[in-house]
Amino acid sequence: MHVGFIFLAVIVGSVLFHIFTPWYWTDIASNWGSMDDTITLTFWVGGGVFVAVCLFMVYCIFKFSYKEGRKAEYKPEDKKLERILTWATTLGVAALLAPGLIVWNQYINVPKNAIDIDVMAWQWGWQYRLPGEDGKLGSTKVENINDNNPFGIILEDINGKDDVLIQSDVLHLKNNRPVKILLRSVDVLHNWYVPQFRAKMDAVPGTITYYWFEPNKVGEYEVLCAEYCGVGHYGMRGRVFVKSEQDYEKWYQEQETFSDLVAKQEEIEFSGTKLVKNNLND
Amino acid sequence: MSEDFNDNKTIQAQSSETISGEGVRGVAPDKDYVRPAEVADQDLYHGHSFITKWIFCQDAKVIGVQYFLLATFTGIIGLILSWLMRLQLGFPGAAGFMTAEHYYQFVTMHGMIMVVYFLTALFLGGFGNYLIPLMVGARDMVFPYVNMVSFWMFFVAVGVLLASFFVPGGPTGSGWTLYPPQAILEGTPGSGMGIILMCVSLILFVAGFTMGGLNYLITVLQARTRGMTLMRMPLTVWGIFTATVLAMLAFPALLVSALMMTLDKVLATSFFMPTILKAGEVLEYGGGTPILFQHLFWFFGHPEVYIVALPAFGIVSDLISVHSRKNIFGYRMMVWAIVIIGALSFFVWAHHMYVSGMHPWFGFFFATTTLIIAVPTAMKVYNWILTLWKGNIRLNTVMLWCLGFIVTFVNGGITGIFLGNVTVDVPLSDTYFVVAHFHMVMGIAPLMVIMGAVYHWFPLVAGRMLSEKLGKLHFWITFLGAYSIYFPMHYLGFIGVPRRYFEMYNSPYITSAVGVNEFISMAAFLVGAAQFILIYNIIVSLRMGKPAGKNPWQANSLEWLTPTVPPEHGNWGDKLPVIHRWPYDYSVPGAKDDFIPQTTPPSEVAGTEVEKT
Amino acid sequence: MSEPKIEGYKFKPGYSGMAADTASDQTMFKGVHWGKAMMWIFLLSDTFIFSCFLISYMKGRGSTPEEWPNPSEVFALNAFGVPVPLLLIAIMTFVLITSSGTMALAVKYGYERNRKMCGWLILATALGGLTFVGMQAFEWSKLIHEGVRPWENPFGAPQFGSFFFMITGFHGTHVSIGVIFLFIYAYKTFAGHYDEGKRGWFTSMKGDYVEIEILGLYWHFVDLVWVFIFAFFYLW
Amino acid sequence: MSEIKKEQTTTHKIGIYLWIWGLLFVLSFFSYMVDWYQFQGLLRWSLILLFMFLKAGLIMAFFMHLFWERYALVNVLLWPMTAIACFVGLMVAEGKYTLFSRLFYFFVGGQ
Repeated sequence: MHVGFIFLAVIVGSVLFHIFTPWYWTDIASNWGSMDDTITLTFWVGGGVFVAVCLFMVYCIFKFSYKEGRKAEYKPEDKKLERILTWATTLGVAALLAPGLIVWNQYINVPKNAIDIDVMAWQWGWQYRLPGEDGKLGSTKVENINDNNPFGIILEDINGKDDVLIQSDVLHLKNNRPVKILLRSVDVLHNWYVPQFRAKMDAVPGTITYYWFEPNKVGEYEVLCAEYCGVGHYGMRGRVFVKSEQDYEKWYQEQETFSDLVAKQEEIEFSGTKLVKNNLND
Repeated sequence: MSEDFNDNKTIQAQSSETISGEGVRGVAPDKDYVRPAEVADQDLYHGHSFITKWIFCQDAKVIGVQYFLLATFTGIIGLILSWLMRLQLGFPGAAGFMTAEHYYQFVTMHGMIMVVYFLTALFLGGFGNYLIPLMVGARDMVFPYVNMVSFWMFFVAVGVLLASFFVPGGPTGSGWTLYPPQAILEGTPGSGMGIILMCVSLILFVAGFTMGGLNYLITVLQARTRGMTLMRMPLTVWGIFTATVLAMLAFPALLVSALMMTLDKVLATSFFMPTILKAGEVLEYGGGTPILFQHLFWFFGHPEVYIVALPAFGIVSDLISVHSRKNIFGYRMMVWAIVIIGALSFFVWAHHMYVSGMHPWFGFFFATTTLIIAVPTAMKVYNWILTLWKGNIRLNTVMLWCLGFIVTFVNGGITGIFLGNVTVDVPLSDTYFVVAHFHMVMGIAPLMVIMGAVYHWFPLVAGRMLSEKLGKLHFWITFLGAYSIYFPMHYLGFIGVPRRYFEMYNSPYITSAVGVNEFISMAAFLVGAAQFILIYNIIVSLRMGKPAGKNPWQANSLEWLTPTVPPEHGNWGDKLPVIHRWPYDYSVPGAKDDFIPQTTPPSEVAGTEVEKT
Repeated sequence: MSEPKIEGYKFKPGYSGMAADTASDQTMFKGVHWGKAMMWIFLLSDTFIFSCFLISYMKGRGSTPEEWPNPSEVFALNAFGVPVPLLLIAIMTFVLITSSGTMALAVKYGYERNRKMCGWLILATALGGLTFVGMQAFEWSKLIHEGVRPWENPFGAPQFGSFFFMITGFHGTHVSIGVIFLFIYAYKTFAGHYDEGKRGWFTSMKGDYVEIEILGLYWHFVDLVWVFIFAFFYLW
Repeated sequence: MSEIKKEQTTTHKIGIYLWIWGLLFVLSFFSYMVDWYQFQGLLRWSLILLFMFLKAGLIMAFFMHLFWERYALVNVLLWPMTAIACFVGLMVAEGKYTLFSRLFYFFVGGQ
């Protein structure tokens, strides 16, 4: 008998743990509430099935444990019961699948007004690039990356001239404005993941991947790398500030564009050569 | 040499040669009639020396035990690695030698060992070899020599795998998925010799396994005894058989991806390697696609999950049936479910890759196929618990493991629905939710079955019973411990704790999980230690266990009906058994005992109301 | 081969026959030798290996933005001063098909227990295979001479060389293994091992002409794979 | 080793092998001609695939005796090919998608 009670305790314990757990989702800060909803739905249906199946099992333990001389029922099949169970399961599964597919459709179709953000990952860090006035990002090439051109922007591309470069792992986002995260990696797989935004996607070297979300809560969030990328994986963090429109614009204006960078570097180079020349003259 | 063979044994006597099954006019058709044998009896090579009898042995039963022991040995290494990992996660810095490199190497080797070298080898190589010939009524596997080579290939593969611990740079630390590019680039531990040896070891394993797999398949398809139809095979055989089919068709993808990765590493080809900038320099690679590797790997990887799960399904069905003295409910549906799950497993692989940056539309396809698999799987669960219903359940150690399996499997199966459904997967993938899910469903649940199977079949292999007392202790510590490891772990995933973090406590919202991690680690140490109870139990029982005698569980299936226990080489003495019924005739109304072995002809149990044969 | 006679078993044709065979006891493939069934399943597994290679090639080629070399130019051969596209490949194809034909006949004569004829045909097959391997070696050395390497090539996408060497190399390995076995089997045939049922060296299984059919299956499979490689690698 | 009890003596007439042999030569010649005349586009693809499957089919059906085997064996061998077909189909789509995103983002600069 104690066997049944222990199993019962395990099931009741699981349910209680779920109800009283202090460890649960972080507060959502993006438009993907629908993801949480699908999870909740799956929890109700799945959790219900788990509890029902296990309770049935416990009942069987109590009711049908071994008695000398008692004979078990002999019933190889029950077509009707099996059919009912199959259809009920199919229905339940379809009910879980349908919302999933609908939300996925939203996930892969980016709204028109989304701001493109180039998230560049390497072992082990992040940096970001925002489009300039023209709203377009310039195209890039891994081979072009060097100290003077940290993003590998193709120089001939006019779209790239006014791109805003953020050479740090801190990104600022405008509240209530969708962003399309364009993920780029220069070495191995990475994944730009902010738990509060729910969404994620791998950055794959050799191609560009994307996803989108709309931050809707002002605040500071931590970026985690969610795809194993070597020994430094666990330390590959970043930060995101979601700001109101005013604050965001203020920050945005302060940032350096690609042409600024190029100009500055030319200046340094120029003065550098001058310096060398002066030294030679001495 | 000729006395080594039982040459040209005459075709066995027929149970009734005169009256055909068709029935002659005026004479009642003989219900006991079974068609004569199609093929001559197998002639076997009997070893005489110690070496041919116990080391390079061609007896499938010995090979099965060899597989079992070697797989258990590697499994213990995997267990120790998991202890070290949990030590770091629960109590960071407690082990001074633990660097991030070591941690990732341990994670990788733990995963690879447990999935491939422990579970796959144990279920198919161990249980498959031992049970298939016995359960289908064959004298041995059809190609005993090839079967022997299979084990020794596995032995070499394990050797190469373990050798990678001792090469410069250590074993690979790229995660058991071995994703390129990082698997072969600096910045990942063991990206030199480690990864090469890993690939070589996998290739050897696949080659060796193919040899064994061919044996299992042909034995089931072509070497069954008289009267043994496919629909009279125990579900254990069905599970192992289908899993072997999957292995034969899925391992090629692993072989190809391992080979291509080795070439990428050794010859600097660019199958999986795009242009890469490392430490300010562009490497010599260019133009490859890392996602191709992921597709190949998971085309193997997903069937691999079922390679582990299906034998467990099959074995647990038999154990539940025997120990609740009741036929398995819905046998036909169980068989079809196994076959359908096996077939579908080739169409779902990319549900491991929803957030990998593959073609976005694939999400629709793979979510749908994945959730379709949930239906036959759920049917199996229903049938297990319906088998308990109105049974006469012996709550012995074997049954406890089965009940533990049901709880953990249902739990893990349902979290599988979370992860298979594409949208739900997005926030949860690459977090501890995934870790908890797959450990529950393909770690703990199959392990429960393995333990149950050990307690169930030990009397057959050794001729002595295992201690029930120790068995129950072992079960409760393992079950409650393992459940309390993995159940709370799901909630770490909800918080958003990513997998494969060496250390994670400086994030503000993760700090709340420190307590959970300590608790999980403590439980992990306890559960790991509890496994040594089994080893102790086996060693003691081998010498001092209660003699089992023939058929201690009153089971129907053929493996208990050999003339000698433990069965000898050739299994069946002079005469192969003849099968008259399915293996689940328990508690048949009108029968004297509550079980009717498969070899009992209908005339001996006249007056019973047998529904299915 | 058409239905063997099995005592007490009635063969049915077509799909009802399939259902009956599957539902019957003892064997599912009625009258099929264990070794032959094993070879078939092995070839099925091998098909998946080659499929994975070809799929990888397809995906790799399909997703490289660099220009893929034109195979009919790369594999052209100068005959009498005129570059003929795919000349060597065409000859290799014909050689392999020829050897496949001789193998098929060898199997036929094997079943007719025509030891001499069978042996000579196996030998002819082996020589065909050897020629094929030789020509492949020639092709490899020609390409290597022109600067094609697994990691680069002068004509365009580096993956061209990688896939070429890997896939033809893997196929060539299959052919070479086949040739070795063909020579062994030719010897065993001439020595009469299959007529007298002599036991094998390692497996200690009794010899039987069915082994020639099993080897034949393997050899035809190698030919079959070449058909696909020819279509996808050289003609694409 | 299991020997089939009844000796199989039924073999096929030599004519059928020679016929298939000849056909294989002809088909190989045809597929070579596809390249020789440099057909392009859909025509090239359909011809290549047609000749390829015809040749593969003939080898399997007659040289490997599948035509004479019972359906149980034939079906066991052919059904797994659906998994391959699915894999091929999806990888064609994936290859195109990868190429598209590479061209789109790296060359066109369409962001």
